[in-house]
Amino acid sequence: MEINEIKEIIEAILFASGDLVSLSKISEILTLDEKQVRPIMSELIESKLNKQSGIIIKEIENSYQMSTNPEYFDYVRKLFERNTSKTLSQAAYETLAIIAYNKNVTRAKIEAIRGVSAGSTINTLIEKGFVEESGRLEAPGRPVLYRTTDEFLRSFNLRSPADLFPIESFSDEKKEDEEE
Amino acid sequence: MEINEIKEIIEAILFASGDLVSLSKISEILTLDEKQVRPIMSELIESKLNKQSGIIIKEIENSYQMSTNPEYFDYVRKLFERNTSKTLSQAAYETLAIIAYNKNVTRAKIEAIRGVSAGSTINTLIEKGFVEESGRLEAPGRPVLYRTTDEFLRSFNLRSPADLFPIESFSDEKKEDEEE
Amino acid sequence: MNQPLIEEYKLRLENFEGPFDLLYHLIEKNEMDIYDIRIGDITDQYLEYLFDMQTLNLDIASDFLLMASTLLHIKSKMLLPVISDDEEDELDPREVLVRQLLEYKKYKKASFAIKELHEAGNRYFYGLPSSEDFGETKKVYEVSPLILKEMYKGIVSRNERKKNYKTRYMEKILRHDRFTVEKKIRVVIKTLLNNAKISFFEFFKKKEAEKLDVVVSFLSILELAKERKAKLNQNRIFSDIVVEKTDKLTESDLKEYIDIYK
Repeated sequence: MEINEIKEIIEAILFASGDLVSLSKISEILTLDEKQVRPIMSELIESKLNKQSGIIIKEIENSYQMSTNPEYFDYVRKLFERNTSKTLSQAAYETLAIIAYNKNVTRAKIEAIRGVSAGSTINTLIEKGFVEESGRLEAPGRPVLYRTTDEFLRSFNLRSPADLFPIESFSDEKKEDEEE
Repeated sequence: MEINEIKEIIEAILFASGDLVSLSKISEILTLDEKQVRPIMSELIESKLNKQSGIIIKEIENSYQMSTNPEYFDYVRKLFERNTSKTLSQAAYETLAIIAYNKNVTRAKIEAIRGVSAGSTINTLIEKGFVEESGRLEAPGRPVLYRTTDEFLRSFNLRSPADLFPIESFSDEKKEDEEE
Repeated sequence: MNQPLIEEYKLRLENFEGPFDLLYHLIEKNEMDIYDIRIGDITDQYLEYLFDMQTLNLDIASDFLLMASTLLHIKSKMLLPVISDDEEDELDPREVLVRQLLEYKKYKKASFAIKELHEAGNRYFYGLPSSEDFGETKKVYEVSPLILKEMYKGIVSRNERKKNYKTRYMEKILRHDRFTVEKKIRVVIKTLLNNAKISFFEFFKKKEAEKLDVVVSFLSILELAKERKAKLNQNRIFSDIVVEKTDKLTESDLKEYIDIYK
């Protein structure tokens, strides 16, 4: 198969799926090796960005999804006549920040940082698909652990959790004059 | 706005919609005249066909829809492996043909032509979205009239009902058989 | 106290995400150094706040009360004379609180950044799974216009031949129950059994679909979802609903609905 044909097939697959499609699934469909497909994906993503396109491809943790170019948001929005704001409450963003920066975190830890109970906020985030249970802590009471989801990455325009600004960049703490 | 930008916006709109979008809606979003937009749509459709693309644009009665390039169906199918849909039955094809070639036809007429009852076949076609009710005949009993849908056109790769193969040849045969 | 004032207080309270948030606000308002909080002033102002809430008969969240007791505890500790001579041993009673405040502030700032990411992310629109049929239908679709023509020719000539022997059809009086839920459920079940997944929009695309039809269909989908025989997915508000059958949906459901509603 020619590279161009492969690219077209990938486009067709991503378009038809309407969702994230993993690199392994794409490779399987093409009966190619992931190692061969990955650079083609990068080229495809790149070319969409370079030539300016109405549809772009996003990479999220080894999966790919088509989306509209955010540059045309104001036009596409008119199609749905929806308002811009699909935002969460401040409490939800704080909780989400704590979970995003502390993978596998218990509710107790979240509550200790925020100083308020977090149960209902966590539930909201789970309902939105941004947070999921990731297991239980091997400690008394075996509390549930939480982590962010791929849907979080997608909705927050991140390719991977590593794309987040380091948490230290938000720190107010004095470093030098802190020695006791 | 530059032509290229307009094309990109149209792509974004069609992609996000995932459905038929009318020329008038597209023009409204772009705040352009339909007369300006129509040739751009034609160019866009053309360019997708020429340069071979995974995604193409179809025109159906002054509306447009993105769809996968049928050339790649065999690949895309693998993505959806678990639902294989069936072809239509002979009875359904016959009924559909009658409705397609006789706009606004009653069940009685269909049954008269086919010589068997058509109720369940018509229902199947309605379920598949190929046929819809188009009103009632102003005659005793006010029987329901049926016609084919846009979905029918799309599924059968027709741009408009006029794209159906003409049936002049058929009238000859009719004459032969018709002497009673 | 009059209603608007109460509302105003409520608003002020709800603006704080918790005791740390309120404390931070007070520290900044008083232009204090976070490493050298004047615990007396802060405690007084904090309690004043809680008293205001109380006079307004507002529920004071237990989290706020807990912090009040912590502040009072620190304050009392700082009032006590230092007994130990060993300065190294002497811990600032405010230290834990300061660390908590700094930690909270860090995440509060991060939450603003996350909110910005969300706003950026909201500018992307995603398509739905394609409603095109990728089954074995490819051949059907490609040849079908021709098939249709041939079919039509075939039927008509066939029909003309046996016209004379055909009995007349009785016109049935069409009952007006086209849109009853039970009937629609059966249609939905049948479609789901054939397709596994259907798009709500696609299903009711028919231009002239009567409102009643759509409403009844929506009800029947909800009914199936309630019985966990179908899963509903909607990517965003007002967007298409993808209806997916679950393992619980079987051929026998078709019968069941016929029997129940007979």
